[in-house]
Amino acid sequence: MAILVDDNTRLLVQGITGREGAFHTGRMLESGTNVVAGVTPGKGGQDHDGVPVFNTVQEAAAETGANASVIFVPPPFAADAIFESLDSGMGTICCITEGIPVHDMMRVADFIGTKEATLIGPNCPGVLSPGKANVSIMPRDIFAPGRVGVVSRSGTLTYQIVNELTQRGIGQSTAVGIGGDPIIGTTFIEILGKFEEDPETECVVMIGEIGGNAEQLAAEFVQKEMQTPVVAYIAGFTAPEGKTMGHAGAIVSGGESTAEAKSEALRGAGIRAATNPSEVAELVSETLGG
Amino acid sequence: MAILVDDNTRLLVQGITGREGAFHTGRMLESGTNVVAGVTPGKGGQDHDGVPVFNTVQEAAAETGANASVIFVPPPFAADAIFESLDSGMGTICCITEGIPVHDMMRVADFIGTKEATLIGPNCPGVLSPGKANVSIMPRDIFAPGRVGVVSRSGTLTYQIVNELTQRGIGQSTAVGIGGDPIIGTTFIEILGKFEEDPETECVVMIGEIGGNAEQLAAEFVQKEMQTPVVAYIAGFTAPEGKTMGHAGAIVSGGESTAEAKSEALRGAGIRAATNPSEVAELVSETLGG
Amino acid sequence: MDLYEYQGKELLRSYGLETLPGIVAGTPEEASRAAETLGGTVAVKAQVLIGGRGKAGGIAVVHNAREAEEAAGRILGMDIRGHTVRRVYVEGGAEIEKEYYLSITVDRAAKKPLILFSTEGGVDIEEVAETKPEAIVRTHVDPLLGLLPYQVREIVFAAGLSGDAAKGVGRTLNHLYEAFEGLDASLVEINPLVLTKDGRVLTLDAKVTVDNSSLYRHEDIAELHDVEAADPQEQRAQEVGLQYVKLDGNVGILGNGAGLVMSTLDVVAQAGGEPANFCDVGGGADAEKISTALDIVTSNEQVESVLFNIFGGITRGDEVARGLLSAIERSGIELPIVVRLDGTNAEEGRRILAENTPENVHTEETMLDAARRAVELARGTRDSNGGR
Amino acid sequence: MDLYEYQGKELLRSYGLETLPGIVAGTPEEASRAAETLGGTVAVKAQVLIGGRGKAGGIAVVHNAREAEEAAGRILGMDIRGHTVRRVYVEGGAEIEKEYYLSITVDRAAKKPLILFSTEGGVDIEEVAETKPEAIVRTHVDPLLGLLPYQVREIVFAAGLSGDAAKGVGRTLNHLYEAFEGLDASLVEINPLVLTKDGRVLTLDAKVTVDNSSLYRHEDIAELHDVEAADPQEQRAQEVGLQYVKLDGNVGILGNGAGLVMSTLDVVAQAGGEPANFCDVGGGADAEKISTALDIVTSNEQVESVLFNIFGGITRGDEVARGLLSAIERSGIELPIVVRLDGTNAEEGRRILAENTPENVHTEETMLDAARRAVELARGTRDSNGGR
Repeated sequence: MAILVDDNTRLLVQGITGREGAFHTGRMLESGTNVVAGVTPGKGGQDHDGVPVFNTVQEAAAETGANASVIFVPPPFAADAIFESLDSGMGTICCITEGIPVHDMMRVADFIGTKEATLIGPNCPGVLSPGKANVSIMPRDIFAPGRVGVVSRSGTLTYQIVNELTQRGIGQSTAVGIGGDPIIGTTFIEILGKFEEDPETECVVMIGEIGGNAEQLAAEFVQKEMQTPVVAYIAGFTAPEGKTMGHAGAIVSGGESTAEAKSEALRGAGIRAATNPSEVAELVSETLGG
Repeated sequence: MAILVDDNTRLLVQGITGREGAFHTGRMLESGTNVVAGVTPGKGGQDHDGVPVFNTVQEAAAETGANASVIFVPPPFAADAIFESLDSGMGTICCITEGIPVHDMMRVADFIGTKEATLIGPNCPGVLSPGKANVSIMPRDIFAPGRVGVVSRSGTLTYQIVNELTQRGIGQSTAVGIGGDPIIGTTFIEILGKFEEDPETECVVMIGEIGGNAEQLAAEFVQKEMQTPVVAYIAGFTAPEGKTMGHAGAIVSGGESTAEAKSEALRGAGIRAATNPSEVAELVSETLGG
Repeated sequence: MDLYEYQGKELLRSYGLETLPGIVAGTPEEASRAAETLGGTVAVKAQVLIGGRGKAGGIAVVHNAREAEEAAGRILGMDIRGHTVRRVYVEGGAEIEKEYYLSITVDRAAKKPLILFSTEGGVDIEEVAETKPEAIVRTHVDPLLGLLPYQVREIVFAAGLSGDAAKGVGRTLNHLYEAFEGLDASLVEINPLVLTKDGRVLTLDAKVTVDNSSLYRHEDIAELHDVEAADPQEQRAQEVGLQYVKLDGNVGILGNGAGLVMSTLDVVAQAGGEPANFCDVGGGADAEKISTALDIVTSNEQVESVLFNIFGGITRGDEVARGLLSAIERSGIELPIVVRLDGTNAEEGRRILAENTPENVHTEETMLDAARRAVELARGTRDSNGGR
Repeated sequence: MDLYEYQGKELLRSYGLETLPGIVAGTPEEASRAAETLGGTVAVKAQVLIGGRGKAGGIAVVHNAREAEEAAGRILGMDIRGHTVRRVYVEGGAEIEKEYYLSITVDRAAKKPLILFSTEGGVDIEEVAETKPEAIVRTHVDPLLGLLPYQVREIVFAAGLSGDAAKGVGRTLNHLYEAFEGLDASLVEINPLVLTKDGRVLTLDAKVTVDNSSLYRHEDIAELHDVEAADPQEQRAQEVGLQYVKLDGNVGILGNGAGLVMSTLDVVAQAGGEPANFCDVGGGADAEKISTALDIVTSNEQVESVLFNIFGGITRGDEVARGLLSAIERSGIELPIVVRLDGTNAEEGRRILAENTPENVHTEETMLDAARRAVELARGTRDSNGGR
């Protein structure tokens, strides 16, 4: 097993003929992902890397039975693309697009609250279940199938940590990049809950950063609801207050959003928190070994 | 037992100091209904017939533990009043107000789809569970406690039929006036479903009229999902096409919305349909007797 | 509230929909001047609040001012399915490549706006729905989200449009949805929406119905209400807050509550009678209102008996009885009136009626008996009046 | 994107919020003229994109043009927490009865707009939140429904307002929510919102932050971007699409991905060093971009060593290595540079680096080792430079 995407995923790529969409579709196909359809309005009838292209998600879903989508369309059209995927019943929607207006995302988040679907992102690297499905822009070479779930707000930092895990011979069940924007479809808690229910996942790595209080809420959830051990890492201890550190969401705006406050909450909830990426792999190794 | 309102109902009246609200609050109190609070913005702190008045539903709910509301505010403010009740967690909301714009109600209906609450109306007489709670403008004298559920799109026609039932010694578990507007919070199906689950209700009377296809959908539901016998009556056989017959919702606009089409659907689903109000009581009597 | 084509088009234009230039005319001379102003081939179209004007000869395509004057002379004053033509709309011409159908209505079951689009335009859409349902694209709009770009694409692609047609129809869809919302419409219908040979997408006919309940926030539209178009009695009823609809029978009917009155009509029909009207007096026992209602119902010359069916709910039966007696006295009606009074305090009410009733007023205890009596009395009136 | 007070107020006025009359001035003379135009007592307020100007002496209340000129002369050019004052806002006076606090922000956890209102205005709201949390009314808005009338009533009644205050604050709330939505703001804050002795509710200070991601649909606001206000290097970084933030340490840091760079800063700090900056070069191994990034990082005179931490993800490690070498060569930097390259094709990348690296470039295999080395080298640079 795995979470969100696996052997049963029939993937649809929104924006398949764009530069990013085309490139990553190739990589997802190389990873053995079952990419069944692409959508680019006005390019219906073409095909891309052998994947049929449709004008609308509705049509693509009806023709191919797609059940998950990944979105590469530009920011002004991305919220609409999410609504389109929701309307056609996609169960997992990964929105890679960076730079979607926060007001657009508040509308999406409000609407999605009434639906069964899971939106990952936006501004995220996607979801990858090694050996099963790659619905992401993550480099599959650093992954290995295994029993550690990874959930992260950050891209390259995830690669860094996954790489350290793999180099130690520790494989992953699923890695989920939830994205660094202020408003994201799915936060730590929902993903932790899914890992908790996944019999294959024996340990979860949670990678947080400054900004917001998602890590605190996650700590509470781990303490109350989870049996599966969690190892955490928080980046941004040296970030100065009030400065944007790349991720729009990572603004230290209040006492709760500092790395110190987050680490404290994690430790208070009995979660092992590493002080650097290498230590994450060590702690996971210990956890699995013990 | 009963449905929607009963001995546990703690009722809040929105618009309690208005002409209609004040009058019917008195009547509901006389029926023994537990009216715990009233709301009229700007009149907080007063009391009405011994019922404390608050400025907001939020405050009223916090102070009195109200769990149901009935709305008498004028049409331009009624949709807002419904949202206010929803936001403060009212479980049953009866909107008596007539003349709410249909676009307002589409917004309400869209939003309420995501909530647990049940909205009855608007433009409806309300809900009455004889001997338990009267959350309505219906004349309680014609009701008697018993085992027949009544659900209707029409006001006085309901009184006519309830009266005939009571005169024959047949009491009612709950009578629900769902309202005659084009967009209503709750349609036949939801109420039929509640009656089906109510062990006290042994027979249901469904009173329909021309317009829309709610009766057809109800017929399908009765056939598929209900064990409890249903007796139906449809008004409007002599209504000419394209003319408004009082209820904004009762416009015969397509083949499905005629009384003939509705009766046919009911009979097709094996439901006994009376041809006049007196016959309803006769059929119920037969049903209960058999 | 239904709007005339020319009114609907003016409103839709303010939301960005494109139409042909047009001028309203109330006389043949005005029509002539309008045709001259517009130039070239023009259409002279009857303005009535009912469909089917084309078949009834209410539309003429003419080539100059003289012909326009002639056509207007013929069309003005025409009766189209009970509606008198008092204005024509003189509209410029266009070279038409293709006709579409487009509407937005309120879907009661889904509780959402429903868009219908078809490339089979300019014809009866209900016929298309029956014979070629796949030619109609149906799309529900979430009222809180509004019409989203992907939905416009779905409609346009599903209908197989491309190029100018796709762009123009897409733009029209967005504008029409804004109009539907902004006008609080219960229906906006464009049939046909046309693609011209030079690639424009134009609203050639427009039916706009605005939700009556919303008129308080659309004063400009409320002012468009055409009092002359309605039946004079229906108009009078509306003014005093009565719901009155004239029908073709001879039994006048009054009652309280739309459902009860509809049921009364049905019961009269079952008793072999023919209802002359629908009249809902609403709640309360206001003698004034009942009196006006009786006036309106009996002003219909076909009425031969009146059935007054009241279920006293909140209002007590005794009060209703007194109000009723006072109203009958005031209106001085001699036609037979059957009163059936039931509900709260009905016995007391019936006693009052029995003690004070004029000769032409009869009371019955049940709806069925009252209906039968009214039907009998209508026959009796006819018999005693001979061949009136 | 943060806006100056005067810009924010102008935008808020277009949404119906009421303010006092005011004029922007860039020189003492302009301030003098502004004070004369406005007449009476005026406030001369420093325009800076940071809070705390009052405590820093950036606001003066003066009684005539001469005093305004003097005050502006003092305030213009002032440094307020690293921001140079280049404009003042000269604003008319009002007799204040009461000060409130009002803001709308994006609540990340709730994923909804959050309104904060307090009758404890004109002071530090974070202090109020700590010492007197019950004095702040918090209300979430459903973004699809917008701010509803009942919510405005809830806020106004919960704050205990009545009369002019209730009406004025209610109106302000509605307008401010429209502004928050219409401007795609991530924050609109009025502190204080004041009730004047004559019963008006006025916006006395305004902080408006517009979501950068939405600027493509707000060209007018994007044009307000004050390039002069930013650090010149941060500005240059922004132009080429780099994320650069200057800090106070001596170890220059570059990396790909915000999370990885933040983590690198932390690891450097743990190794006893002090990061001189945050610099995210983003994806790809574009030599041009890396070269610019190196330029920017090393243009900071405090920098004594550079740590380049790359995790080759999609981009292969060998390509990154080549890009990096080319960039180092081009920028001709002599400071010690520690390169740590990992991820896809990292070994090949490290081999390329090892074969072609100039003397001042050192490679390390792990993040931790690289951080330690960079910290050591920074100390070494300082030692060899003596007391620079």
